[in-house]
Amino acid sequence: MPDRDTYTASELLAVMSSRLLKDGQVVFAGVGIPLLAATLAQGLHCPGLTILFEGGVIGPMIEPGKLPPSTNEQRCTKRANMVLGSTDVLLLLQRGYIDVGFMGGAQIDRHGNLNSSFIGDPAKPKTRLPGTGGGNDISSLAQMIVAMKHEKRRFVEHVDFVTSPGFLTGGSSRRDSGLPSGGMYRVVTDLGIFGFDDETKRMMILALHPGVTTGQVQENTGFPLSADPDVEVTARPTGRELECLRRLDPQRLYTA
Amino acid sequence: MPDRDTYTASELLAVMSSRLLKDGQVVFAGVGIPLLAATLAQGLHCPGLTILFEGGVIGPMIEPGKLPPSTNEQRCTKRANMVLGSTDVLLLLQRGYIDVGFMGGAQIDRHGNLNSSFIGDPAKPKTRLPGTGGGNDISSLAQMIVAMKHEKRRFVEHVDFVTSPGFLTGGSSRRDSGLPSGGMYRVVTDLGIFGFDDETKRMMILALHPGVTTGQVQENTGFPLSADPDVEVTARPTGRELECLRRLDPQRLYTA
Amino acid sequence: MSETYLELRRKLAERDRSLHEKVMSLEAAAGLVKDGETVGIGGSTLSRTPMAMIWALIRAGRKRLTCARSITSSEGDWLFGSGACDRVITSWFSQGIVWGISKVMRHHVETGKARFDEWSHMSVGLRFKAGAMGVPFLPVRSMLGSDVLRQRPEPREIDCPFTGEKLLLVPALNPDVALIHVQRCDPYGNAQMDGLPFMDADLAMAANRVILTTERIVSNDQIRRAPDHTKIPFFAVEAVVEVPFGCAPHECGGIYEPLYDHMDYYTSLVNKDPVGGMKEYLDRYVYGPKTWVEYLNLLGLGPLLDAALRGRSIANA
Amino acid sequence: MSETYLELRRKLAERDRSLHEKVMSLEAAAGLVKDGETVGIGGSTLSRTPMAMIWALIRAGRKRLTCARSITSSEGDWLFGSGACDRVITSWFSQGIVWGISKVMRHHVETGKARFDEWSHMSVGLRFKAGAMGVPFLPVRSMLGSDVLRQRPEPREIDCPFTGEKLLLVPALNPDVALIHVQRCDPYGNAQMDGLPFMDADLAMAANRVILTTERIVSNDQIRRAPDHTKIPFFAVEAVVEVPFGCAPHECGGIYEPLYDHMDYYTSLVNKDPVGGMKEYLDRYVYGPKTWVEYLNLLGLGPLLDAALRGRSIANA
Repeated sequence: MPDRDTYTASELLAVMSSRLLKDGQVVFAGVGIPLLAATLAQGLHCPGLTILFEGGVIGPMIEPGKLPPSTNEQRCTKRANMVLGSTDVLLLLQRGYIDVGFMGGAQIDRHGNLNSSFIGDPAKPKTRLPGTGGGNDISSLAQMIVAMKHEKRRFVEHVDFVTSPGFLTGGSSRRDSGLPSGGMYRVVTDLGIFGFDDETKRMMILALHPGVTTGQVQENTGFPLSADPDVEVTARPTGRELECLRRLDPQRLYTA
Repeated sequence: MPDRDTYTASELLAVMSSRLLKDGQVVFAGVGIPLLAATLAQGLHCPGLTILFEGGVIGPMIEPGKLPPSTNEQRCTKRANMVLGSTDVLLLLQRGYIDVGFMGGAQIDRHGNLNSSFIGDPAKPKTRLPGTGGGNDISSLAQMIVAMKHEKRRFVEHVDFVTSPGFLTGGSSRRDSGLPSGGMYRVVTDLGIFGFDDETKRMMILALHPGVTTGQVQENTGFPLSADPDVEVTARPTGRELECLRRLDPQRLYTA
Repeated sequence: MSETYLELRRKLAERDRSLHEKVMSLEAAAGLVKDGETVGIGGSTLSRTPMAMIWALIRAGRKRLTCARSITSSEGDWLFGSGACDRVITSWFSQGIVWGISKVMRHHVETGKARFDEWSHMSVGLRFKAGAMGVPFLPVRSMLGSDVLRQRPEPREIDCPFTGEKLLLVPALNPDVALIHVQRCDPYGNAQMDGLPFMDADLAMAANRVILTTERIVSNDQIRRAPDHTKIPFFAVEAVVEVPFGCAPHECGGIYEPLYDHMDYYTSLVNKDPVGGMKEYLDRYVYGPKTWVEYLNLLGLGPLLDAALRGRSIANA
Repeated sequence: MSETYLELRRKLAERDRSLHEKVMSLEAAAGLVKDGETVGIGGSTLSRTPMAMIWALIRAGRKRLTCARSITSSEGDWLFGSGACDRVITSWFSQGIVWGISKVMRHHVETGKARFDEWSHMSVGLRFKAGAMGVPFLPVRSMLGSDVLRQRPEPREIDCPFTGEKLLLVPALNPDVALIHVQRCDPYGNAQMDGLPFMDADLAMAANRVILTTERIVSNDQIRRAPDHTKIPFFAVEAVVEVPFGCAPHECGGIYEPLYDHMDYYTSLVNKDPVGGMKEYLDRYVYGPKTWVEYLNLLGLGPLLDAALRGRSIANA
């Protein structure tokens, strides 16, 4: 039996993200926590959830213990409903077939913009990161859920570089830039669940995980966060959720 | 043994057109005389000729006596090298993979424009014809060979409607319209072979079939044709050519 | 004016896109098409024409449809002649090259009873492709300079912002519904096609919903054994109808060739008298039989088996 | 300024596009790529990477190549580290998610030794697609508003002439040569791929010529039995090289998975010391062995058979 009282931060992330998915949705998922969370949701409350991969896969069957190392390898195609070109699968986002884009993030700012390209000045970068991959396309064209560790250096006022657009500079700036659809829907961290103000498009606390305080969240965030006075508290991961999750990733590749 | 001394006008068209094709060329062919001529050329002097069909076929094997009724049926795909989408096969023309577009024509004018859409005023047509099909695309994007019967009502000063562009109003008008490549290369009729003046882009006589006079051609043409004083005379169809052609179309579906 | 784009997305967003069974009868599927809608038709000329579905739409009394197809054959006669459709968007419209000009098409277009919007073949394809890609247009290098372009108010000529050269932009075409016939699909609508693919994959993704007819329904398990052969994903599909010989008297690649004798009979009947002949044909073959199988019976078992023999012989060559 | 288009067409027009055999050695094929050319690389991340061909290009001493690929993995390290390539056009560059950031990429980009032009994944694909279609650009709705776009001088923002909405136009990318690895092709270059197709068909048609490597050469007769599975036509192809395990240590769908242990060893070696470690690897694995089979021998028969076992188990599931 799994230990129901203790769980890792990654396990918490996976469980909390999985609960945001609804049955019948079509979800464009990255590997790691997003794929785990989507597969978990499929096994528990969303039997009719469809997963898509950037490599060009619709509706694969994820085998417990054999998680794909990236979305571009054949392991992702196992018993899928359809395999198609990687430009074509991204065009499904542009056409509007996808309900949710679901990815991890390295650095996010108060308007939900993500950076995976540069640390420091892009003209003379301290660190050149791997870049956008499909991230820019997904976040430009779909409602987004982002799952990431909550650390002050990751939650910054302004990202060094907007790789994947959230709400840009807030307000209507996203729409004005030519992105009329999609946008950041939820950010899930090991401390809580975050949304964005309808008008200002600034990040705000929607819910805190059990035992976490607003102060603790603010301490770990590089910009001021507003919170409703009656902010919700999430229900702790259930034994069934943890059990199912640990069956999917027995070697704890993504949930250590 | 076939009768080498008599042949139909269609047989003459097929043989004369086939001689214009060169080994190694990639030819986009319509059904009827173009397909017969291309297959004949393959069998005789162009073993390395590749035929493409508008339906989405590259390099099929045409079975004698089983000519396809259109380029959009499965009979066209028999033992082909590749079958692809009909937009995609036309895009090969746009990309520049095709040496020759080869079609029949119902009405042509002095600048090589073809009409297969309307007889009379398009706003109130006497006859609504079937339309362009791939003709407009092919003639916009490739060097063209057109095979057709030589009649005064088919060879007109100006076509009622430019369905498939030749040199439009002559001179540089084709290029100026946004069609920098391709253009009418040869018109083959039962009277002779015709080309277009480099500057004016007006049709002119390049060669006459055996026994045909310049006057006879002019009589059957609705606009003045220039001819070189030493216009060539084509060699009559050989027994081998006719034999091969009659094997391809034993029921004379296209060569009656 | 991104309303159009948001409106397109909204139409997909409100559909149930989960993996669920959607097998139904021809009649039920015909009920999913509304009068006045734009209908994209799969296949081309005599190939993979969704004839059974069109037959059912006519019987259901659909009116004022706009139909878009790469190349329009005798199904276009049926649609004009029955009054189900009063506008066709296509590059070519006649029963087939071997039968000459369609007098049914001529009668309706020349008398102004119906419209025939002519585009180049590639432009029809690129309009579907733009629709499938979720963009408002695609650039093309044909139609320029011709009267085909001069007749069309929709496209725009531009000077390329990169090269300065003249280009044509053709607008996306997103039909309300696409009718597509395939060799096989599963009950969810994952469709696999053999042979000539025509424009069907683009048409399916461009349309707001797809009605699939299929020679046979296979298990989802069979689809998952070769997912790289799936050409239309289930979430684009609204209905699945199993209709053997669903393209007759046209062909379905690898399974049967056209019923040429019936096509000869049909074209001579309607081209002799595009009004009376058409009525006679529709009464006898479309309104007369109570089921598609009864229609097939009128075509005759012998001709159907002969068409099947010819179809298989090509695939097995 | 349609010179560009005419120039593109001229390059295809002057090639021998007849159906002829073009089987040659890796070394001969490497001789077809010239210093300074733009090279499109097929596959994505660890999948269907034309590793043997890249290995041969490095051994042949190619310089100043610009390489374009959807997602760049360890083959990008090889190309930067060997000095064969000084510019990459891609959406993502690292050995793979599980190994973190490539220190070889970082070393070359941060010191200015090489360029990494970042585009969105879909934009790379649409640039190949525009190239394949023979148009100067395609419209897209991503990259807008982001710093990815701000870093790129090539695209153009426009107001859509149909809808007024803001759109991005990305320019066509027509590589001088494309390197593509497939499961099978015939001696003429008719190529059939299984599983994930990535952007390879568009890349092939966009490029001025294609060098195919293949797990096995099959007869033209076999190709003609299933022409609807052919994804690249022979007339786009300049060279065919038969190289079993031609993607190792990456994977080839349905035949073998990646050699993960070798990838672990490789990344730890080069990321510890992106200069010395890279040199050590190149000396040992690229310059050392005299043939691709000798290279495979260094990877080890056991790991290759294990990778093959894993690859087949997925396809047979």
